[in-house]
Amino acid sequence: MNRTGTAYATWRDGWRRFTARKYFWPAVLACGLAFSIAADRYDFVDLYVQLIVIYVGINIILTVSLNLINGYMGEFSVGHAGFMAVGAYTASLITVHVLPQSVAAVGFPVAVLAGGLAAALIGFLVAIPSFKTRGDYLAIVTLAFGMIVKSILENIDAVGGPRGLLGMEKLTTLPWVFFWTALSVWVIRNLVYSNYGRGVLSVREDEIAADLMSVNTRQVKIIAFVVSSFFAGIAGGLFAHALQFINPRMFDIIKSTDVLIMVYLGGIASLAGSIIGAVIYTLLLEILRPLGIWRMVFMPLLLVVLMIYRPRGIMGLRETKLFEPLGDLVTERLWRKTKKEASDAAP
Amino acid sequence: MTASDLLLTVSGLCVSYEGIEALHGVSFEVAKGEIVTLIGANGAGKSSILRAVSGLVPYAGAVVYTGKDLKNLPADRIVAAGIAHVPEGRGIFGNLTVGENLKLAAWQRRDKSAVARDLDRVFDLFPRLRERTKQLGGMLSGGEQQMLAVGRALMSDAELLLLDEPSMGLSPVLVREIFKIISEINREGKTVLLVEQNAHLALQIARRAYVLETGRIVLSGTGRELAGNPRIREAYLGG
Amino acid sequence: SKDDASQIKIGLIAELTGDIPAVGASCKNAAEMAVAEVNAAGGIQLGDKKFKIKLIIEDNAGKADQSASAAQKLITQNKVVAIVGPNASRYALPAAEIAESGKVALITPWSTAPKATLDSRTNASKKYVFRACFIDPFQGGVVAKFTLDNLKFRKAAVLYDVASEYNKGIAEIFKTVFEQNGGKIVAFETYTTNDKDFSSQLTKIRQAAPEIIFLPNYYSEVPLQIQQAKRLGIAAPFIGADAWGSEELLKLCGSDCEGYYFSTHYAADAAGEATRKFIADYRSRYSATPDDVAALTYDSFGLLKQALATAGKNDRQAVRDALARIPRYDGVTGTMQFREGSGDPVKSAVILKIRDGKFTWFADAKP
Amino acid sequence: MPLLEISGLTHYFAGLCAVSDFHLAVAPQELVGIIGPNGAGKTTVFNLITGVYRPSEGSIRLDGRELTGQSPHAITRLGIARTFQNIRLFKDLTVLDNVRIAHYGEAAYSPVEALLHIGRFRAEEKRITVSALDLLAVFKLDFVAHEKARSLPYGLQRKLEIARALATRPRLLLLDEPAAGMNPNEILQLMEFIGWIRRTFSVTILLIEHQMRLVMGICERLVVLDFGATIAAGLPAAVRSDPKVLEAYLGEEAAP
Amino acid sequence: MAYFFQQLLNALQLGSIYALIALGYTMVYGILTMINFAHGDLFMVGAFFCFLLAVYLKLSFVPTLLLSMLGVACLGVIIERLAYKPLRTAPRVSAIITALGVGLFLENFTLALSPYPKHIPPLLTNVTWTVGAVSISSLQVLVIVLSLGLMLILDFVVWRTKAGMAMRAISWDKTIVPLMGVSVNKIISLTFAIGTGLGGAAGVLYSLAYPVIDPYMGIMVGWKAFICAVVGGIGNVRGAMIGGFILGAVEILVAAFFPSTYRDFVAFTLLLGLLILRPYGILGRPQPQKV
Ligand SMILES: Nc1ncnc2c1ncn2[C@@H]1O[C@H](COP(=O)(O)OP(=O)(O)OP(=O)(O)O)[C@@H](O)[C@H]1O
Ligand SMILES: Nc1ncnc2c1ncn2[C@@H]1O[C@H](COP(=O)(O)OP(=O)(O)OP(=O)(O)O)[C@@H](O)[C@H]1O
Ligand SMILES: [Mg+2]
Ligand SMILES: [Mg+2]
Repeated sequence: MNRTGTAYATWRDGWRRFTARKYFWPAVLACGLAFSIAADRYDFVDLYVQLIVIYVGINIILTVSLNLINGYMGEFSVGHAGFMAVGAYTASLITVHVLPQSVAAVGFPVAVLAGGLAAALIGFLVAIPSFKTRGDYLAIVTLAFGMIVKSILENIDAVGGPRGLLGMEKLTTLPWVFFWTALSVWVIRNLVYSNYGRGVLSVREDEIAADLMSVNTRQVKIIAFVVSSFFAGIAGGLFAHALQFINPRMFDIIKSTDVLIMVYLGGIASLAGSIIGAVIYTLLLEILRPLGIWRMVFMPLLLVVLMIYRPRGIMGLRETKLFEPLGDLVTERLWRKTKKEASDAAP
Repeated sequence: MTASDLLLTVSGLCVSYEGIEALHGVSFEVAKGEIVTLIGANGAGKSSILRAVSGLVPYAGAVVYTGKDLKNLPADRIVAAGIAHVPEGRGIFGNLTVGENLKLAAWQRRDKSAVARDLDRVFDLFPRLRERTKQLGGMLSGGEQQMLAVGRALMSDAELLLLDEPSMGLSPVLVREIFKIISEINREGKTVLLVEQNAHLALQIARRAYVLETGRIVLSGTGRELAGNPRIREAYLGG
Repeated sequence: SKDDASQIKIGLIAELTGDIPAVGASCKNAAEMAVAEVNAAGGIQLGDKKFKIKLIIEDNAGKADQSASAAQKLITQNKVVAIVGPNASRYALPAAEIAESGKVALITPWSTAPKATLDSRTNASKKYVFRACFIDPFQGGVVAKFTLDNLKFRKAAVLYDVASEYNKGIAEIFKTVFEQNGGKIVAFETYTTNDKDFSSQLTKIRQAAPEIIFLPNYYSEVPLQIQQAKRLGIAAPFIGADAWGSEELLKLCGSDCEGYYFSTHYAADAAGEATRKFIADYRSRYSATPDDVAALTYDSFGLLKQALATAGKNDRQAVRDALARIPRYDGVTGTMQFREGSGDPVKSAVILKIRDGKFTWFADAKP
Repeated sequence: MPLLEISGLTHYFAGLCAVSDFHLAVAPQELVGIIGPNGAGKTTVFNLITGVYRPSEGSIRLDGRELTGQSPHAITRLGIARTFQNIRLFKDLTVLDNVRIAHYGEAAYSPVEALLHIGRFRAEEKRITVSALDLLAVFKLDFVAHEKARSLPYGLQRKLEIARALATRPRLLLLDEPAAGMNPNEILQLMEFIGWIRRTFSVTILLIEHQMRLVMGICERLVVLDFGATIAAGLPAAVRSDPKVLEAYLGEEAAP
Repeated sequence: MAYFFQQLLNALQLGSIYALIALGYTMVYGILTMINFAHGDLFMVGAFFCFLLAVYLKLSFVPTLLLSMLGVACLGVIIERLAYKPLRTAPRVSAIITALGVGLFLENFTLALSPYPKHIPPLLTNVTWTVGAVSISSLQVLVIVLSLGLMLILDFVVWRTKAGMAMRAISWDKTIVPLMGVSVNKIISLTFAIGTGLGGAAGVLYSLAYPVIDPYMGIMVGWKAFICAVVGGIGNVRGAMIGGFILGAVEILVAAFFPSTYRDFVAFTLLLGLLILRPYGILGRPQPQKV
């Protein structure tokens, strides 16, 4: 009696906790949005801090979206900056040349969205070689793609060539960054915990077996690449309007490796990991500034030591419960409960 | 069985994977010239024992081979000491040809003519391998791979062979063939520690046997005794 | 705090790591030297008190975003009175945007892209952004006219880095001016930053048989280009721009560059007293000859020093206003004149000739 | 009409003829065994049926529909599922996800609904999860539903593979050496289990196995392959005394 | 016609430089299936060793080459022991990211010591022969001959020696290799020593051909070696060589016959097309995958 009573109580508590979570995320999001709007409007946060927070947000978007390909799908894409460039240039061209200056601020979300869509279209094209090619061969495809994007941009004088594109207003504000960051995390989390997301995982685990278990691997790859590049494009649009200046060199292989480092630092196949990775990396770069040249000696050492002690990154393959869907959590909890009862009942 | 006959002594062996203990203090011994078999259900820990002996997993407890403590010895030194291990799942190098797989197993041997002799012997035992000398290991069928794995163990010229389910996935003729070959090798003086699911045949050729259940040895005796034990008949021989 | 009151804080953003570390290193060296000189003399007289300068150095890692955040940090966290750097236009641009909106004067020593000091939307001059160097269109024109008028060559080839705004900018101006004045560009070839092999482009140039080859590229690349060209049997002479102007070029080039001309900011041998002293001090301090970045950085600090002195107070707006009002400044890189409302100095270029393994003055090119 | 009809199936690997002129018709609800020496080409036949390899020649029909040339997932969706000779689970995923993935083909919501968790998403997810848990319960695997597949003991991994295959709702189930690595007692249990699956899920089964006890005990018909060619076919009793089979596969001592 | 031959010769030189770097890269990459992103930086260290030996010790070409190779090989083995060995059983990407970190460390550490480019004095007298309208330099010949020779040696080691056999076995499954009595640590160290030593050799030859060196010279070259190794077919020594020549040829010939502005665009598009046509590289085959 007593035992079932406790078990029931834990179950009930658990259930309450989960239902309470129904309000947790909306509350967090509402507060975050309110705070970011207030900070933007009344400037009670140092502009430097604001700028860093903007970078953190953009890096979270980049990291989470690359994690979809490199962590969840298990590929090794090294051309993420290319998608970012497509988004950045598309969005900037729209705000600078298409939209009249008076409506640029209003049109900003549309421009960013257009940047994301343009990148997604390119992502679709890059997905096609991935049908036949895997692993390092696909890495070269993405690498070549990144180089091609950079080279094209360098050669179009209409977008400034190597001199870059300017004329954007500083439209990337805290509220917008907050909005897009939250959206990207939410959407990618939704994808991961869906049928298609499980398809993505199965491609990583064993593509042949996945195919034989009815997973349309081509469809899965297209979805993963499109979603990932869409958000990389969004990040590009935000980046361009935060710096008010872009040039092709910003989106070279070094940018791609930065994102890679954030992904693997935080941990593969983990949204929480991506967020942690992006935050830590961006902040460390700023905090360690006083070290001067030695900052760039120290950071890689830190990375190496971390990888040795946590080879899968800080969160590798683990996720905070906060991101898992309620339904799964409830079944899992019920299951643990029965298992515990069974073992309690055993002599 | 005198102490000088003892080849391998395992005592208090404990193995854990990711913090979960799979073997809880296993002790047994193998004497020179014996075939000793370990039987047990899936997941009982048979393979873990072999892995510990050949130094593939860390363990607590002691493994002594011809008076020498094997603990802390890297796996390749254990091979040099005279223990060959045919691992579960065969462990064929798929990108090496059949011939290279066999030659690699003779890595530590210097006597070229003896190696050539052993190679011939392996080909005599498994003519199929001779036909496929140049084929990549990865392209062999399951049975062919199994032959290659046993062949490799012979190439190392070890005194003690650890065989992990050598009959898995083989056709009935080959199963009998493999067991015949094991007896033959044994008659030629090699000692064999055999892990088998085919308990019928294993108990037939084994001098002694141990029964393993969830990481503990629960029964031991001669092959014949255990084959006659009703409990064993029911649990492992299918009535 | 007390510190703040007794010090003038100046920020420096330099490319210490990233793609052009040599530029960052020279910039940092010259800045430290300039500040040390001021402080050794007791500081700058503001009103009735002497203030020492505190230099805050930030590495931008050769990244645009870090240039912006470094600028923002210097403005809001370190509360500097003015900023020097970054050097390359691609890093100076985002930092300049921040300085402009933060209302802090920024002097970029070395960014020659016209856009750096202009408002990107209106193309009017930025209010808070200045530079110590002349701009690409001026220099490209100088070299083109010199080639046509003094050297009397009519057929030229160009080899430049297409991925770098500086090289491309000058190359294009050169082409326009050269063709406008009756010359002919027979080959206009490119490569990408970090390339070390130019054989394909040079073979093409050889095919086009130019009378002279213009290399608006950095001193670290020029020797490779000239040596490879000679190996391919190209006999035409070469001509360059200010990025040649480091004595490293002489070391790297050996005798291969003998007799060639290039345009730059100043001529060490024809220089006045101040310049010679600067070079000597720099040499004794760092046992290296200052390159153009070092000289321009030093001049940027000179400008700031003068502005502070005329402003008479440790105040951002006052410093900016004083800077904007400096009519003329005699720096180590020559005389600069600022036109009303523009951050770009008017200064003359010089043409140097490499003779006996030394840079020697050849001609002045007035704007 | 036979459920599965294979005719003239031939396959070469770089000159090596792994399967030659293979014919087989399987009626609905039948349980047919394929046996033969190692390397005879049995697994290759499975790979050809499921679309892993494209046959060099021949045709494979399911319910009269041609399968050759279709992609594996399309074939699976038409109703053929399999297990693997070397277990191929999604090792780093949970047991539940292993089974849910096999529902991929039947989830009736679009990617957009998945991205935004709207529309049919919730209902479908619930249905799939419940269906997967039900299946696991039927297989008595529900108590490990949230464990990683890699942590299961071998026997349970085999079982999970079968469960995962059944989750695709096949009409034809291909089992490749399900008894490998099991002791005689476990084989007896497996025999019962296969019979039970066949009844419960009313599937047709094609089975590759080397354990004669299992093959003779449950197969209704046998096909014997050797060097890619069919050397005997028919009722188990007849096949087991066929001299060619005795020589190539069972060995002389097995003669009755 | 002479133009074409001259460009072909240019392609051959650049190709053999790439091939030489790709060789060392493939050695580690093919055997340990580990992308050693630090290879380009070890190559840079090789060039700096060359600089130090040639300028401060005033050594001649052969001792400079050998000592640089030795120095870089030692560095490679040390790096392997400290940074990669702990990650042997970890997922492959962990080692890749670690290598990326090691590479960044080497670059920036060298940079912190000296940010300015360095000039390598000519260690060999360079002679240029002119045949018709085609110029050939002795350096070109040296680079081409030396890299071909090294390739042949390497090919022999990997395919014809016992150590090579063990290396290939390790590339398949390193957990089983000790059961053959092979010391995995020794073989891996040997592999690293050879691979990075070749990187050092490439650094020396490269700095003779292009005598201006800087701490970042290895980045792009490292990525290009990666491209060569993959385009040639992973783990294939000859493939890496061919990959190097292809990349060299593509870069040179595209610039020769198209406007050079489009070189990168056309070159990478061609590579992309090549990979789409041959998804496993020129000489590569899909890993035998038995289902
Ligand atoms: N790498 C591993 N990680 C985690 N657990 C493991 C690992 N290898 C084995 N185990 C667990 O250890 C226990 C013993 O495994 P072992 O392989 O020794 O059993 P076995 O008797 O050989 O079984 P089988 O007959 O299936 O081969 C099992 O419960 C198994 O799940
Ligand atoms: N991908 C492949 N490439 C080349 N040869 C192959 C390939 N797959 C199988 N083979 C060869 O084809 C033949 C048949 O192989 P298959 O796997 O079908 O045999 P099997 O009958 O299943 O044998 P077993 O009972 O041992 O599993 C074998 O000789 C094998 O070596
Ligand atoms: Mg086992
Ligand atoms: Mg098979």
